[in-house]
Amino acid sequence: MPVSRLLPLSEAIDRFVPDGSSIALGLAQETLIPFAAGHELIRQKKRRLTLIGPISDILFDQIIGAGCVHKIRAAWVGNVITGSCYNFRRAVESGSLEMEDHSNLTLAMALRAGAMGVPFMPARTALGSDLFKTNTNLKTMTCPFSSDQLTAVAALRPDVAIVHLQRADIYGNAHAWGNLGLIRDACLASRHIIITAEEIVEPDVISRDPNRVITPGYRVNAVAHAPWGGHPSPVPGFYNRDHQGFIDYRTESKTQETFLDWRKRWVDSVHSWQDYTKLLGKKRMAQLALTHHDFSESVDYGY
Amino acid sequence: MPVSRLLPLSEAIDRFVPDGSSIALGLAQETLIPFAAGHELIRQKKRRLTLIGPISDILFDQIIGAGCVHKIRAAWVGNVITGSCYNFRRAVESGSLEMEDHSNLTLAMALRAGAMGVPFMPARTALGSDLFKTNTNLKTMTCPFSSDQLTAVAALRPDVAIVHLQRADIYGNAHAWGNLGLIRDACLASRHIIITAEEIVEPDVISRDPNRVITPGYRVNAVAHAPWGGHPSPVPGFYNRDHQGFIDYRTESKTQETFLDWRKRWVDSVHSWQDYTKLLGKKRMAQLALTHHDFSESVDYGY
Amino acid sequence: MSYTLPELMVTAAAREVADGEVVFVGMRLPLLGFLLAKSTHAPEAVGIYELGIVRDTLAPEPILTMGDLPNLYRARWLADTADMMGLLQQGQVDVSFIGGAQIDRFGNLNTSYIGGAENVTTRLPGSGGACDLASLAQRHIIIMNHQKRRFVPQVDYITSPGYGTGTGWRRKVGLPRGGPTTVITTMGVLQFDPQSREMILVSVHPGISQETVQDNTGWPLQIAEELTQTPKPTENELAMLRRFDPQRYWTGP
Amino acid sequence: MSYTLPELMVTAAAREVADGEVVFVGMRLPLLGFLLAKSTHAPEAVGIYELGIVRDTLAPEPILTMGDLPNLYRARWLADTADMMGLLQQGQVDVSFIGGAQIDRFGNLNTSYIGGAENVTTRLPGSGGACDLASLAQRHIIIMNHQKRRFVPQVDYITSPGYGTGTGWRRKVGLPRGGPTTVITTMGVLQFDPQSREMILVSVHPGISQETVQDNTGWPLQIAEELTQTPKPTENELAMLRRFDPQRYWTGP
Repeated sequence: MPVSRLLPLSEAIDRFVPDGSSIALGLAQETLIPFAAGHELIRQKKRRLTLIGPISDILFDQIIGAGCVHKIRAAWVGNVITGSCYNFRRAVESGSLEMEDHSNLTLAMALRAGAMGVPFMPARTALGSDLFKTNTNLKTMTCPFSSDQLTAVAALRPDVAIVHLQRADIYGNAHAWGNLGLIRDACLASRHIIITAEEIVEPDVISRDPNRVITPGYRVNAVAHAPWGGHPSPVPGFYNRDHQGFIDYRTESKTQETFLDWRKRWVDSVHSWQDYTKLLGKKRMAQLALTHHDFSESVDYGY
Repeated sequence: MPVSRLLPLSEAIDRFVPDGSSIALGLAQETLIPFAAGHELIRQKKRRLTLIGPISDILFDQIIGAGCVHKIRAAWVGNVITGSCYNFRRAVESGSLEMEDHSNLTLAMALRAGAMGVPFMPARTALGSDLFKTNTNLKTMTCPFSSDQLTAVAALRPDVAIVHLQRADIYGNAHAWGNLGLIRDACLASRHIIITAEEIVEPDVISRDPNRVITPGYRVNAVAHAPWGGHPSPVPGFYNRDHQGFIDYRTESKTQETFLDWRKRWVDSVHSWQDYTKLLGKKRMAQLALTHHDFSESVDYGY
Repeated sequence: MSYTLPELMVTAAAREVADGEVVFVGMRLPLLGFLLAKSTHAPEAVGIYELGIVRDTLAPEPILTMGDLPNLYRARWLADTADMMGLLQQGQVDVSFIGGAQIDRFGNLNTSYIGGAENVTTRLPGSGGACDLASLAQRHIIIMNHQKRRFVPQVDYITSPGYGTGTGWRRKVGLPRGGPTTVITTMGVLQFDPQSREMILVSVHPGISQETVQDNTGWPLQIAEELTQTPKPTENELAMLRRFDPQRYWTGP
Repeated sequence: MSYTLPELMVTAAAREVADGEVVFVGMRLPLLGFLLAKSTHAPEAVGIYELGIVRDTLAPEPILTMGDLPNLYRARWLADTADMMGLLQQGQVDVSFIGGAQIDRFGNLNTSYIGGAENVTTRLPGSGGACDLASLAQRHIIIMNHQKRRFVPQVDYITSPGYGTGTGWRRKVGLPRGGPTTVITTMGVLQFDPQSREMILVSVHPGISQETVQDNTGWPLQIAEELTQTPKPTENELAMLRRFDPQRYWTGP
């Protein structure tokens, strides 16, 4: 039998994310953002990280604000419903953060190239744009067949992908549903994988539906149980998006001082998912709970 | 509301597969092979077709034997459990069939390039092989970043993908499960899509599980109800592989005369799926039925 | 019925969608524009969302972001970003909407670096999917605040390509199709000269003069021969819109 | 316990898999070899199947093809061919098995055109995934009928690259890794000289002489200094194997 990969979140981050790591996270854009794991990076004072992801929706800003980040490879760093993010702005404008500018498509292709095991992927986007000026992993090239002008996107192979999803077994086999963004490609492309899951389930819950598996479990290094680990982003099947959380963060992160207060309250004082849900409070969790359920029809994998 | 795309199989093939079409089919290799649709191509005496697929497992041989095929773009054409296929051999050896030799990987990349809307995809396979001699859609190239030697695989955009799967609604929304092979990429890459389905179900059966959808229904041109439409290949959730069917076909196709007998019995005398199942017989269908069921756990897409 | 400026803009955006079109739907106002089109004159429009969603029905509840769970509920397809980008890159997207912080006369957009990448004064969030939509949709619509500091002769950084330096530029750099057709601003609606590819003011919003638009534009603005007034939202459009944004988060005064 | 030649070959193949390895499993005999390894000395081996299956447990019933439903039942992952090929192309596959119709001294395989593509006398099924496995696995094992017409100085067509023309060839053509390490035939087992990359007979099957092997090989065959006899299947191996192929479809006499 395979060995259990179930670890406390703190140990998973400690063991598989050394300083200097490149980390793919926030891969499904607005949904399934691994906030609990991101906050653990902050608590453990990780340094010189490279963060990789399409749009991030405030998680990158939080990790940048805590001083953990050396470089960003992303298409958009901000707060989807309020706009710019302040820690990110401060870091770029002061010159302390290296930036590799992608579009969503070039980042998707960079991870897909990594997933496919090829050194680059061609694309038709971004031609004529200035992304080429601030991203040396984009080059123009000529198609060997059609002589079309193309954008070559260099492969990305993150050291670790951190993925929050709905349910996993202790062996690293896991289900995600909803929009999947770059999750599947990033898992294939990355050297290590850490999964945080709303639920740890019996192995047969996963193995009775292998099409819903996100990546083969033998490639997963750690599984951590993290209920509400995606909050304030939405997790299909578990809770709705906490819009107020994103709106509040705009004010909370406006200055370095207010950000420190936010960090004390939401990160430093939290030592477990139980702490986090206590802080969140039953009332707020109830407000975010699903009120309209909609269950998938079963399918038969028998023989 | 969208309009129904439900058509009798004969009308679907008549309307969306003109002579000279390039057709992707048999995309999941051993499973979910669209035999019913392939037989309809034969009955309608289609001509000058190009068949595209990874390994085909006797269906290509049947369509070749009926004189419908001008060109094959495939990695392997044969009978998985018996070896070579005779109509294919006769056609290639007599020079009447054009062949574009792929590997499974190069064919997957050709369709993925079509799906992604790029004119080619790089790969690391086949270097030094003679596939380059018999496939002008492969070229060696140098990586613009690493200067690695690579195989450039030209994009394939079939005129039509024909896919057999488990359940569809009348609007073209459909679920498939099991190994998916090149089905998803081929559907994205193809200009038209014909789906044959074991079951036509209420739309909500599909829409309650959008992750299991194979391609967006608005891109599907026709849906035909075809119970046992994958026989003798296996269809997860419906029936096991009819090994005897593949073993018998070896003898049945050994000469042009025996093939004609096979064709009369299994294709020309059949005018509906009801005819086919009658020919198959209740006993044989019972032998192929699933005896061990294994149902997936439901997931919640509520809000 | 009184209306707000964002409501006028969203309504103008919605009218750019023809029935049955495939729309690549962006965040914020474009999200509302698509919902409004869908619920009025374009019921058969199909929405593609970059995070991996295809849907052709309205979400059952108001949504603020494309990832809100009601937008996933009974979607036609939930899949990978790469799948959505494939449809876009193939040319299967008819129209898309993007916003911008800085625009020039040829419709190039900057949402990355004010001051340019070398001497950045303000770092903006970046492209997201905007560069891709501007590169690869059959056409794209831009939604902007109309201010002189935003309407500049030349953008500091091209995040999302418009017509570059004018006629023939897109073809020259290798873009396979597309380009901006309409810019909907807080003051009016602009289109592009089919020859020169330069922006032309075609309508002003009620209460806004041609001169005010010029005063807020950083170059001598071309004006259409028959300058019109942007049509006001109808009561039906407003009613729909307020259903989608009941708390007036995006379309409040 | 008596055994058949295919049983001996499958057993030899199975022994090439080390515990915990990732195996890209081909059709026919390789399928049985993997199952046998898994059920004896390599219980933690992981199987990847090109049609879109990853599984690390035995199928609950005998299977004849990798697409048989018991092979899908409780798989670890059911996905796309491109996903499996990605793992292979990245170099994440330790070992693979392929068959061949024609082989040369450097382990190049032809499963496409006897007579060559220009003057084809016999058209064979083609590559399938074999070319990819031979190109991209860390190492691959070949299973062959040992006949003079099959063991030729130079193959008519390279479907699946071995060592090409010898030392340094794979690197020169750009293959990132790999190469054949073992050829299991109906007569013996061959490996490759680490310097010249030419095939060397390392063991003969019980009852087969070195001379018989040479007579059935189309070039002067190199022989290992310590030529051994291929180990017979153990009772346990045979018992397992017959569970996987109860009707002796693949391993009958």
